[in-house]
Amino acid sequence: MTIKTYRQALHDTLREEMLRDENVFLMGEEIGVFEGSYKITAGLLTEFGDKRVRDTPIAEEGFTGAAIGAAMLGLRPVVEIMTINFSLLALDQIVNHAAKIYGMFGGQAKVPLVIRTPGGGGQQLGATHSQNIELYYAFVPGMKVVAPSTPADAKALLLAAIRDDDPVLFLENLALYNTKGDVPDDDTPAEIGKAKITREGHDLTLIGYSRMAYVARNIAESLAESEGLDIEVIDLMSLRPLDRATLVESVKKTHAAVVLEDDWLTYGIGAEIAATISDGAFDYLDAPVRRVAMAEVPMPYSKNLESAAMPTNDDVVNAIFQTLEAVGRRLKKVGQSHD
Amino acid sequence: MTIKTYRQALHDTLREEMLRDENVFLMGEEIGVFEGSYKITAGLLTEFGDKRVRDTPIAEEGFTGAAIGAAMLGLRPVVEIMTINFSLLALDQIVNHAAKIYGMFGGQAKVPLVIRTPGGGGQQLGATHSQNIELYYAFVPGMKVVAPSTPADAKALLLAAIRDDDPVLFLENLALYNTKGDVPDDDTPAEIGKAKITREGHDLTLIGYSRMAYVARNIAESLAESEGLDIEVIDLMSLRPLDRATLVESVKKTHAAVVLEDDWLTYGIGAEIAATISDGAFDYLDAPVRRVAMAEVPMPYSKNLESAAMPTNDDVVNAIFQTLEAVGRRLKKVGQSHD
Amino acid sequence: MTVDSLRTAKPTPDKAAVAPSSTKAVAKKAVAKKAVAKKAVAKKSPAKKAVATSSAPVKAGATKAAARRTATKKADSARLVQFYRDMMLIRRFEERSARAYTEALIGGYCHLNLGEEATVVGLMSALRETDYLFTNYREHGYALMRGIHPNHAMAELYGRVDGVSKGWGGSMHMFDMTHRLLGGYGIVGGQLPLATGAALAINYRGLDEIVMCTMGDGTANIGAFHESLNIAALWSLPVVFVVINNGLGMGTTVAKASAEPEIYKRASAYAMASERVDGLDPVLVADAASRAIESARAGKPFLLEVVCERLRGHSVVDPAKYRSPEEVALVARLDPVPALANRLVKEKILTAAELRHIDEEETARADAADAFARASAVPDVSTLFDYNYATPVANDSRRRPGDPLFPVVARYNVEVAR
Amino acid sequence: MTVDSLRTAKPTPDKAAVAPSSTKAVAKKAVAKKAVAKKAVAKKSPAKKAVATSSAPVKAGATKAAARRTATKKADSARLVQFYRDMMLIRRFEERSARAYTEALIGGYCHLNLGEEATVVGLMSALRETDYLFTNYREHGYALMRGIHPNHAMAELYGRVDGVSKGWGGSMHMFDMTHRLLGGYGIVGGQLPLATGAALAINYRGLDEIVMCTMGDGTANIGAFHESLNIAALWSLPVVFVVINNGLGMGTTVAKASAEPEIYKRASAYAMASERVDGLDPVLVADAASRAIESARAGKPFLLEVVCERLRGHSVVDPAKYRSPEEVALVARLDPVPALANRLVKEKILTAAELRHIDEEETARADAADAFARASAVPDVSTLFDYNYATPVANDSRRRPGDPLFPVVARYNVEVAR
Ligand SMILES: Cc1ncc(C[n+]2csc(CCOP(=O)(O)OP(=O)(O)O)c2C)c(N)n1
Ligand SMILES: Cc1ncc(C[n+]2csc(CCOP(=O)(O)OP(=O)(O)O)c2C)c(N)n1
Ligand SMILES: [Mg+2]
Ligand SMILES: [Mg+2]
Repeated sequence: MTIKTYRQALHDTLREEMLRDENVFLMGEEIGVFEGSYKITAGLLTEFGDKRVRDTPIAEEGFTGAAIGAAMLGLRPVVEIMTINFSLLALDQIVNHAAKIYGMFGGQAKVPLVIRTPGGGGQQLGATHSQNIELYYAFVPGMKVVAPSTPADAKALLLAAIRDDDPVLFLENLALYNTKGDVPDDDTPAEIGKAKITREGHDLTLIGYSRMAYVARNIAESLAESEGLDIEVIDLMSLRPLDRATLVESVKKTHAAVVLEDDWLTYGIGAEIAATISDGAFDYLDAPVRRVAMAEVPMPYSKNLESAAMPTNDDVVNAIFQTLEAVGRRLKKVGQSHD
Repeated sequence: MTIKTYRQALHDTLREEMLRDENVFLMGEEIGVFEGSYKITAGLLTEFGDKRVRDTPIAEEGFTGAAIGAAMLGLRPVVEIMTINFSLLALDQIVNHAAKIYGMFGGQAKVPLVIRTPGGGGQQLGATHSQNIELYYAFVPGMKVVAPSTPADAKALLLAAIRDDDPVLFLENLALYNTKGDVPDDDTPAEIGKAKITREGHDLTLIGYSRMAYVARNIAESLAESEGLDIEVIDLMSLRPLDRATLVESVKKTHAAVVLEDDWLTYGIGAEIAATISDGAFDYLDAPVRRVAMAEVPMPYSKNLESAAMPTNDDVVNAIFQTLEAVGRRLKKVGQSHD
Repeated sequence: MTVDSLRTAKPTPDKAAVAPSSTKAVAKKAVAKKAVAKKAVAKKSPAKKAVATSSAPVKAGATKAAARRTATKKADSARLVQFYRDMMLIRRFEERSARAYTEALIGGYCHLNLGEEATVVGLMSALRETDYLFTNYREHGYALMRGIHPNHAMAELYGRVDGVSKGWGGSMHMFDMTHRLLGGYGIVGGQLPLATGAALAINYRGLDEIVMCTMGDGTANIGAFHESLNIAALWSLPVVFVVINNGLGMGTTVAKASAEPEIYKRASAYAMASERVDGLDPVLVADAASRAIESARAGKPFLLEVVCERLRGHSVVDPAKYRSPEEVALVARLDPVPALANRLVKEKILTAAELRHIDEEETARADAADAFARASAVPDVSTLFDYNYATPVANDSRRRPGDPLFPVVARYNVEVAR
Repeated sequence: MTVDSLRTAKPTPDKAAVAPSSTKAVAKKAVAKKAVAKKAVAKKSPAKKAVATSSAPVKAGATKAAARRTATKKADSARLVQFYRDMMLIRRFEERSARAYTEALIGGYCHLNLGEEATVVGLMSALRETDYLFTNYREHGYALMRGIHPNHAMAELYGRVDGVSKGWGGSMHMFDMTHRLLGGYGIVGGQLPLATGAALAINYRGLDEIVMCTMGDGTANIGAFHESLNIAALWSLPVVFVVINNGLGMGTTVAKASAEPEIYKRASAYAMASERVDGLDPVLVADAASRAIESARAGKPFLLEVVCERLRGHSVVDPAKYRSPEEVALVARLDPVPALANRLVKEKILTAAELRHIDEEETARADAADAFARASAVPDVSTLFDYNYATPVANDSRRRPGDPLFPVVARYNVEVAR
């Protein structure tokens, strides 16, 4: 175990995989000379040279498609798309090509491709640079979509993604890059398609992925301390495939659920989570599944408007309290009367 | 009232709007000389000339973006994207530009744009030409997304879309083009953002949009006849904004719901419908909201595999029966015993 | 559209002069008019100049030269015969597909190579077995020429398990790793970035292979064209981009789609070599393709434009009403298959009877393909989820549309009063 | 990267010769090395030749000519002074923004025009008030030159209600319909199709306006560039595409991104006229822009490449470590602002004191803008949903992140035992 940032865990894993397998190489805008917009690839050009660390022109469709083609011939490209917003320009190549090639040709060609890209928001980047559109990938058969929230998971899921023979969208998050945690030294990949219970509890199931899984853990811990609440936290880890069983089993125990997401509420990732729980745990759920998500506006630049559009910790805590109240589990420490 | 096909209703409405307002013009691939891939624009080039009916190069991003730019200066372009599959290539222009411009610039420029495009499936067009990805637009603040299922609604919603000052994705459907129905002669636009109860009933709420709203009506009628069932049918009409109230009010009355969709189940449009009903009608719902949707595979070409991947009428009927049984409303005419 | 404008963006006079004898008069007429309408500059292409040296005649003793000429002539004749046989196969295969479509044995979209046979056989003859091909939805002939058995190509059209793509791809998506046909793509321009990437993989591994990537004229206006050619040139990738200019993208002429209608000239935006060739003559096509491939193999990607004709509608269901009767007649006269037949007879390489024999053989192959395909099984519904993922993972969805997500629980056992 | 390679894709020697005196020696040296490294062909641009005639001296009687020369000289001097004043405003405004960023008054990304002032003022001086501008995220200077008050530009950077985009856009998204600045776009290449469409609207209405669309060198490699230029040329739209070639897209050089590093040459792929000009001299830029605009106004879209320098990092937070100290020093010596100051003094148009005075005035305007912006209100949270739709509709979402979709119902009134 070593304590590392999420950024460092990504960097080190890329490096180790490049050392392990010379079919692994990196492509993307500004990943070499500039060392990456968010410095994940710092130093790798110097170490591996420009064949293994390839700076590309600004041409998301072209270079992502090129990575797909290279993968069809057995290389294992790891593409960086600077932020997920720009991936819209490569969407046809990803959805209509990477995700289709294996099935459409009857299983004759594999596409062992990883696309790393950060989502984000909350940094005053404005409407076109503050979107969380992982939904666009999670929706598509043929894709795998993973979204780690800790440095350790970043490593384990990146190992799994690189060694997997299918196209994997690997979702990072601007706000997580500097977060720290223990990272195992051995290289055991995570199992794609599995959610993780990161905190066991009985009072309510709190669900998130990427940044919101991090937020969920922190809030659960602090409510345990301040309110004596016993919240179960699930980190989805994998958006496609989606681990429905883990969600449903948890809610069968807790009888209540709150879903946190950094994307827009209507049709967002949380809709499927809520629908899944409402179906699979129908007879166990004591209150509607509550969703906490972005306001549905093009993200404004102005700080106070941006803050108003993004879920805050208070929003999450309120949603938890309201849900608990709705199911009749009044908070012991909370003084107010609700009858 | 005149009986027309869905195709003819679209054609006539385009023509009438072009006659009414000379700022309205058409752009797209093969809409002029070729008369449209699906012949919606047949004859319009001859009537209006190539300034008003503009054939474009194969450049979805370029011509869709050009339509957005023209709309910013006050024209009212109606773009045809040959099928919704190709719209992926224009997605950045639609999501990051059309949908953002009004908000991102503080309300200074409107984008009165209509993008007409058919979804489909079931015609052996293979994996890249059989997708229903209206979700990609319905998810985006700033967009409006409408999806008529009858010739009359096609007219009323197209009128509304063309006269609206925001970008509207107007979803058509290959399988509906030849369907017929009464179309009012006057030009009263529909109200965008409103769902429509197309059949009143008490036993169960059956929900669909586009082709699946058509399927829903037919099945409800035939079950009324064959089984004496009294099913309420909701045609969503508008995917964004979504009319949650109509859905919830209906289910408060029927206590059961089945959602039909031609897209993939996981994260599909139906997820939000199910989540919404499970939330808003929580205390009224007697069984989980059932979803009937495409199998989650890249659509195979082979007819029998394609059929196996697409929802059939039998699938819908079974889902309805199973849901009714789950809530204890056994079918009077159905002989089997279920205890 | 008039006959005049039809071949505006077509080969320069010197190229057209070698057109098959039976169509010469027409071709010449069309070309002459064209030459007036538009200054022909194709022959100034630097790439062509560079290539000229490599095809310069070898100087040697007179007798040796004569012997060599005889040998060359024999080889040339054999080559022409093979081209004819191949073109005939494509012709009969495509006609058979068109018929099968009307019999509802084929579904979806179905785009044929009718009229483009000389282009197809010329291009494919220049590839090594180890080279790769990426192409679009109009690929039946390419599949056959890559060595895929007509039976397996037809079975794919019929959506059967013996199809090259096991019935999953259909007309637009033939694929065969063994024969290095890497698809068959239905999204206009979609194959370009992929082909560029395959060339990158070859370059990465230091192999001697190349990638050929074909596309239509209409495809030269889409963003992926620009991004792919730039990347290929920038990184010196072993790829030949081929624009099959059949004058139309569905119903849209080149002049109405491309601000520079001489598409090969677009290569200059990437400092890439390029050339335009008459696609009605398989020999010219094959030679031009060889030059382009040689260039790519040396790390210099190439843009080759092949000018040919689409004999029928865009797809089998398109009646092509947007074409004038004159245009349809002209195109019919330009048909490369009878043209080559006439040439073979005129040059006394084959007799009429031999031609007929070839036709019968290839027709028989197309018919056999039909029989084979009809007999082949449709994929079993149980295989619907067989290609979800190459690496299986937990919680993959295998739900049929009618299946509930979770087992349905009957909650009450009462009959509801309505 | 060496100094040699730095200006490889830069103006030809004759252009560089008119560079400001203080930097001449350096520029010459760089240019000489460059000329060896790469054959300079820019001056052969047909567009430039065509333009030469229009700027030919007028023949007339000697005294009249002399008077005219004096008048011209006065006008030229006034123009230079105005350019200087404008460049000074941009310079001081950008320095003020950079400072404000470190004070956390500005958030998000912030890209400055430092080093590109001559380009900005030259281009903008050539537009009519009724012409439109579409540009990218590096647009502060453009906004000022379009006539937007520095106060409102700065207020936008600070995210305040008095910002040109009411605080919704920020640094990357300035917009003002009145001054016909149609944005400010953050997606590389996103503005190109839009600008093309605006030109289509002008054409549709038969108006005499044109659209200018600026972009960076790195942007010339994205698909939208190709699609937009093709459409504009095909439809003869009144639009000038301007590539601001500052040698870098973030940290990537032109040579590493563009297979044809002389970007203006790409216009030939669309049979479009084009030209390259030295962006360190506002007069050359203005004249070239005028020629390009004239062409566009006549229905011939134009591609203009302006070669300049980015004085700092890509954005205010980029330390630009990928630049060598030599390169940084060279770029500093090429700074167009002191260069123009020197020229004004040398040509005796302004005294050092007058220069200082201008500087003080423009610094004061930048400071005033800061004061104004600080004083401006932040948008009220209640306005969050004000720009959801231009046409209000039923069921529009106005939910804050913490709001439930439906009223929360307390279902039980018991305390749960745990
Ligand atoms: C991105 C995209 N847009 C539109 C289409 C519909 N489409 C299919 S083929 C075609 C015309 C292509 O013309 P060309 O490139 O000249 O090839 P050809 O069919 O003539 O061989 C079009 C517009 C598509 N498949 N993909
Ligand atoms: C589609 C897209 N890809 C990547 C980016 C990230 N990005 C922002 S600016 C930039 C470099 C642009 O370079 P250039 O066009 O030369 O303009 P400059 O910044 O030099 O003015 C990049 C890659 C983006 N904003 N949009
Ligand atoms: Mg074509
Ligand atoms: Mg630049």
